[in-house]
Amino acid sequence: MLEVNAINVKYGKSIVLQDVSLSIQQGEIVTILGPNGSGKTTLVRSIVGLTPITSGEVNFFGQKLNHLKSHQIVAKGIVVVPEGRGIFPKLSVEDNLRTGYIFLENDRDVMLEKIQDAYTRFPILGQRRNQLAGTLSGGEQTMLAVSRAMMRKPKLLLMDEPSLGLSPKLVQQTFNIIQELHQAGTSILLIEQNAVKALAICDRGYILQKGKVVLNGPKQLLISDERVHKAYFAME
Amino acid sequence: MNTFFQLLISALLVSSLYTLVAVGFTMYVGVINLANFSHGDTCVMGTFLLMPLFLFATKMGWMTPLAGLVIPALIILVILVTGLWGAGIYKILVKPLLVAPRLILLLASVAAGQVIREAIRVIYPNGSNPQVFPKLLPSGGIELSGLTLGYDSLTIIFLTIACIISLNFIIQRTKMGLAMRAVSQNSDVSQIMGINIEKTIISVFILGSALAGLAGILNGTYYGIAKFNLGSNLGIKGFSAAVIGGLGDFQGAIIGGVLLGFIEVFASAYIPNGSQYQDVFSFLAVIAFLIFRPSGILGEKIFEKV
Amino acid sequence: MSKKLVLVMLAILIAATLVGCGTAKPAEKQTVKIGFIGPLSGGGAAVGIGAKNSFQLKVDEVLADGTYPYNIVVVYEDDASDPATGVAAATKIASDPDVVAAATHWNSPVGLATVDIFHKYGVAQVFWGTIHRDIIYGNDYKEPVRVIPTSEQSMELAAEYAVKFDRMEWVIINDTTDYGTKIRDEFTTSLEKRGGKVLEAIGVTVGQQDFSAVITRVKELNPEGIFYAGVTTEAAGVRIQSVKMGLTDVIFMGPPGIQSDTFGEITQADAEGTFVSGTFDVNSSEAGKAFVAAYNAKYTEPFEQNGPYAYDSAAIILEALKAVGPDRTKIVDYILSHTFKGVIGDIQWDEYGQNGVGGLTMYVNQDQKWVKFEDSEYASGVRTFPWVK
Amino acid sequence: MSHSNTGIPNSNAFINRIITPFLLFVVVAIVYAIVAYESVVVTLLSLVIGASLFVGYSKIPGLKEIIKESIRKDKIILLVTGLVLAIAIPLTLRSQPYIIHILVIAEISIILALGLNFQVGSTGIPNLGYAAFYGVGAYASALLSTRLGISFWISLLAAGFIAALFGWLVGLPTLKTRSYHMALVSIAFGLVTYIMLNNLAFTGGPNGIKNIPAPEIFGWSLFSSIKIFGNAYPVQLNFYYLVLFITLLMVVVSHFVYNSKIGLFWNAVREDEIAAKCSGINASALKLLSFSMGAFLAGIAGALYAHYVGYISPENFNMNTSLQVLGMVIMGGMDNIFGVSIGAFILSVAPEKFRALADFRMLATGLIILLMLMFRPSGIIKQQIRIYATKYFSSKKSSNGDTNG
Amino acid sequence: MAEPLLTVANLTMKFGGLTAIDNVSWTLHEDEILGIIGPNGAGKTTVFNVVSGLYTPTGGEIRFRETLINGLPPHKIAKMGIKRTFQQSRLFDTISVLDNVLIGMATISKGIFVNSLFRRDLLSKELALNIKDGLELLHHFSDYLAENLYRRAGDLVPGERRKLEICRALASNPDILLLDEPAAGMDPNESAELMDDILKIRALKKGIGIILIEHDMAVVQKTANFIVVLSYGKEIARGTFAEVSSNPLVQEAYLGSESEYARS
Repeated sequence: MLEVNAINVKYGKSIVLQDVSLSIQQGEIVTILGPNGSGKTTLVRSIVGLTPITSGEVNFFGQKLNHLKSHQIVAKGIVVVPEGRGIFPKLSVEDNLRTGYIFLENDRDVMLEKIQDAYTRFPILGQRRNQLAGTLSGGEQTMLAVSRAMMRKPKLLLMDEPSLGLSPKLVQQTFNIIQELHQAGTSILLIEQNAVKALAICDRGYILQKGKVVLNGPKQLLISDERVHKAYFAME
Repeated sequence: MNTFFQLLISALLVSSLYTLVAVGFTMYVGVINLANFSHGDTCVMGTFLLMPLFLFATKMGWMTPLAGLVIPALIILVILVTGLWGAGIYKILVKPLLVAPRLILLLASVAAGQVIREAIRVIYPNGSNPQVFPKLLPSGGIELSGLTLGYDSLTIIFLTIACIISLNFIIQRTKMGLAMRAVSQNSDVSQIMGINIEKTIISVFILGSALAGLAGILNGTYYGIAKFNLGSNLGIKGFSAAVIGGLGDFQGAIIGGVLLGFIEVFASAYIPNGSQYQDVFSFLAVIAFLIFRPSGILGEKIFEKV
Repeated sequence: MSKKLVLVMLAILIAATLVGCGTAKPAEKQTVKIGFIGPLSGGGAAVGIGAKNSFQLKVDEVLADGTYPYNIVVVYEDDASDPATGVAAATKIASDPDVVAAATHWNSPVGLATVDIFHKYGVAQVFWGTIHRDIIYGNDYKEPVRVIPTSEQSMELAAEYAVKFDRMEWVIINDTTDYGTKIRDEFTTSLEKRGGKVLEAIGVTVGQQDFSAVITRVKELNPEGIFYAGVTTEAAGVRIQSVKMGLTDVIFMGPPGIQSDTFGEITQADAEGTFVSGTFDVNSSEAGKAFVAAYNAKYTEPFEQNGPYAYDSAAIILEALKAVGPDRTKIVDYILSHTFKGVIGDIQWDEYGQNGVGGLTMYVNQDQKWVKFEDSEYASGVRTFPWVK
Repeated sequence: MSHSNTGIPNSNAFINRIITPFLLFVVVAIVYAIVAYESVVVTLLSLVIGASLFVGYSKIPGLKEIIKESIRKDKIILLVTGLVLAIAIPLTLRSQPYIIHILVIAEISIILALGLNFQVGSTGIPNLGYAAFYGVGAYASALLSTRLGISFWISLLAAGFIAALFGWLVGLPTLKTRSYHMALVSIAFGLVTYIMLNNLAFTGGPNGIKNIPAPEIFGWSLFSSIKIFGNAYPVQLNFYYLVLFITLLMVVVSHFVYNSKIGLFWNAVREDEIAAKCSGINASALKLLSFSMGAFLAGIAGALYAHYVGYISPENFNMNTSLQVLGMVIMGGMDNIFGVSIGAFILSVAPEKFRALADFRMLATGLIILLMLMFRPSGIIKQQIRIYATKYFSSKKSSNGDTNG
Repeated sequence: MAEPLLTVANLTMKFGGLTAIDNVSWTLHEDEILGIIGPNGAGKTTVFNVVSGLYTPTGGEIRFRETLINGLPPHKIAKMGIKRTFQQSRLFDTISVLDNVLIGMATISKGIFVNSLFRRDLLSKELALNIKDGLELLHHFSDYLAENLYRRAGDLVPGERRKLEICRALASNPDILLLDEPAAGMDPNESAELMDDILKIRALKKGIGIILIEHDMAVVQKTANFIVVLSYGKEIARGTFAEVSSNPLVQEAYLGSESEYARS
């Protein structure tokens, strides 16, 4: 469904992404692993049009996304959970959830229903619906970010380091949610540093290093690869 | 006691005008972090747009039978025009300079203010002279135990409150308002949520400038006089109010505007020989705020990000 | 390297000669320049342009029959009411050897700044608009003379009327410009000389819009009269707001600075019965009426208060030039030692060069127009003052 | 020095030889034509020629490098001839004191703009109330010499130091503020100073101070004109040379400061205050120094203006003045001493040249600044990379033969 | 053992209600490289911000040799000999490579102002010396930088930026160097180069103590003598790399539970 063809991205004179290609099929969880600064976040940003692409193409269901504005791209059904969760700290929890829906569709009843769904899934959010989102704890913020992303049934969910800065318990919870979403039929592109977790749930993966895809393949291949092992599991 | 209430009303009036200006200022800072120093001159543009339109309407003889309809229509027309002007300023001046250092943009807005001001003076017949602003509101008022409440004052205060309430409604309850609030907090994430950021910024400019236009009209109505160079003072005061309230914070701007109005009126009334130092008081208040509470009344203390 | 230096020098020499060729101007005997400086841009432009037109009107009238012995070119320069710009303009005019005399300035700070320059070049400087005493009395120069009466004379008249109406306790509201403070001081002096009393002088700033605090203070003082020392915009604001706040039983008076029809237009009904100790009433003489007719036939902009003075300034300069020829010193001496007939009456200088007559007139506002008090329906008893209880 | 030409390739020798004289010729001709001719046509024509040359300079590939190179080579010749011209040209303008007056004002503006450049350009402090420093200097000097009879030379220095002290005081509260807040504080200070000058009794209120004495050199007043070969030269010329001397001094001082560590550290504070602090730079002290240095120059400029014109009033030092000086800095190119001087020159001559536009003058000035900001925000001459003389590298590279240090 | 260079005792840093560093203690000795690791958000960078004086700690003390440096302004701490780099490199972008290094030598001697006007010979001597040292330093780390002295720092590629930042920090011969994730965004080759560089620093500057915040375990493993692991502002383990990496608490916090990977 999503195809990224040999994109290049430059900031000023420095090259951030170099000939990056990847694809996701319907119903897959694909993970992109890479150390800090390897260009993962830039990749997400270029897919949704926040960072201009110097060359190459991004296609979604065969449609070219390159010259569309971000809001037009997400309207096609790509939903993003941005890095650092990206909730609006000075909006209430409920307003945060609204932002997930209202700018794409305009059906009040559906929205209310979806908000209710979110509260059912995470009752804590329901309790804090009128609180400013900035006052939530890290885990609650993740719940909020995920719920916000789910406000509209995404065709493709892009998650940029959802486990960042969370306690192990919360990380586990987050990955459970991801799996749940996947089982509900959502295609997911998961960008992670936490290789163990990500590889545990993904179907396929790409390894990004210094703006280049250095390795890609099904999860078993990645897990058994020496380089991956060395880079991510050096602790053992 | 009587004089106190009289001063209170004046303070409310001055506050109303400052608030209307400050709200626009603060909204610009909120969405694109721009202190638009031409904002005060946009107010004066509103003033100077209404006058010829009013004369024209009078000449055409629309005023006598339909004043109650024509005047609001004219006001709305002017507000629309200044609103569009705001959109134009964004498109032509602000947007191309968004990539440049903020100082450049700041100076550009200062220069734009000067251009508006001088253009008004040059284009408007006899523009250097004080102009008679037409009486839009009925004169007279309610007498309350020796205290006169002019209809015009009441209308201005009422209109301001109405504007603030409806603006608050727009910002808090509507989709556009949600978009504005979201963009002011995180423009990247806003885009990802499907917000058309350009449209949102333009609507902020339209809203802010429309309010400025209204402020200009109300200013003219209340004082009965219009002069081309009132804008620089109005702009600086509006900005000061926005800073006192906490730049970027909508409710802060209201509090800041009210506070500044009250400081001005009461300081010059109760401090001996205060009137000629009126501006000194308000600026000292602003400086004090900036030193002791730089984030304003409502702004939170921000830890410097490293 | 020395070669290069030579080349460079050569280049400059060529540049200088090329450019320098044009600088020599053949002087034409018949043509004489006279100067005019006033605020042609900025906040005071309306007055400046009115004065400029009046000045040009007189020049045109004098030259019209072709008998005037010189060709006259008027050099108009803008001072923008700004001393720095005024100094440049004055330097430009005074240092031009073809200029024999000039009529200058509306704003006192500009006049104070340029009076030395004209003195340095020995050029006669006829003031058509500034009121500051020191411009004439603060130096022993012969060059500056002033057609317009000083504010002292004007305030004497104001104080006379205050006594006449038996209003002895006044509050002055003044703006903090040179004009406002000067008028404040002089009205105080004149009033106190006649046994009156200034309860308090309250300063306001130009551009201020809200006067409620000031008016509240005035109410506390409970004066018999308010004197506004400043110009139209703020005066109108003070008047409107004081009526609004119920201060209706006091007399309201101002200096020539508010003698503009705009005052009546802005304050409308509130203007009724207010006074201005104003400038010459052009309509009081045949010559004056002729001036008004001629001016209005030619220009659309109003000539404002200072038009007649600028008109007479032109007359003085042209008469002196005709009498003694284009010689700066002689013109200065001639002007100072003669009496001139102008629309404002017979202009006579005191020993410093200040005109003694200027047709000072007290005006009252009647139906939003300034009307000479003697001719008004108030004087004839048809109307009673709104401030009389 | 004599064999410095040995390295130039033959093909470029000719161009290299004539390019500096040619450039100088063009620039001098244009500037002279603009300044000395009182004709809108000449002014506009020269402006158009100048602008198109400038565009050509920046657009034609390679030209920039050639010119830059030859300017660098002939720096000393250019400086010497520039100085000779600055001294000689006004002598040809004997009959036009007005033009000399404009030049004096232009010189004073250069000092002013250099001071603001320290703050806005080098240190990145947005100061929109700079005229306050100018005013404080002018008033200080004027009051000292009229009330206390202190000689010009002492009051000139005193004006600089009083303004610097004032700058330091204004700087203190702005240390804690940033960007817009800093801009607002500076506006507020500028306006408060203006109001105080207007309302206080000892400053002469709105009427200002008059009869400020002219400077005297060994008992000879600069208000008296010089006679050479029976030709009387206008008094403006005396001031021209006095101010020229002080301006050059200030340019040199600015140059030294800019090229010392102080200038470098100012840049560091401008670029990233936190990184600067963590590099061991006392950012607060440097900002205060920048405020004081800028104010010092403004104070000197103010004193010169006061004693030149002989009369000052608060109107000379209002918000408009602040914006005008800021315009000079932006137009010339921030953080570039040469550029800022050019900007100051242009923006102080231009309004006089646009006298013909009368009422549209302010509008035109505003438009020019606006267009400049939109199309060339870096100014006429961009901020340059500091280049250090080769002698500093001598110990490292000796193979290239540039060991003439 | 010699006296410690830097002693951090019971350090606590609270922002409003949030505790970013919670009662952390450790010491750094001469010639030692201390690694601070931990998951994102563990408070590592905050430690640097407190040590370098950007934040005043809310509790505990920091001693440089014998001197208490709590709450001293950053420039004073830097001058005492504690220099740092930043996670997101903070170079002075519009000025040249060489100037960045010269700023790193930041010393304003008394009387510089007077000297800059009247004793320029003194300054030029100093400058010559500084440039010589700066060049040498640049050559040690990157020939590219040494050959492009007049390039704007903003135009450099990230790798060179990081090197320049290290050079800037080293320019004044600090006693302590704080490196905040120097390997971020580097590929294995570059990280390897970086490890060499870090070791080079130690060889070059006798007695220097280095504190290293790093995610790249290879770098930490190879360079750090001693490691402190932070999680949620608290220290959860300390010791050599081997000791730390075998600590189950660390694995839990850092990698998530190991069992899961085995299971899949």
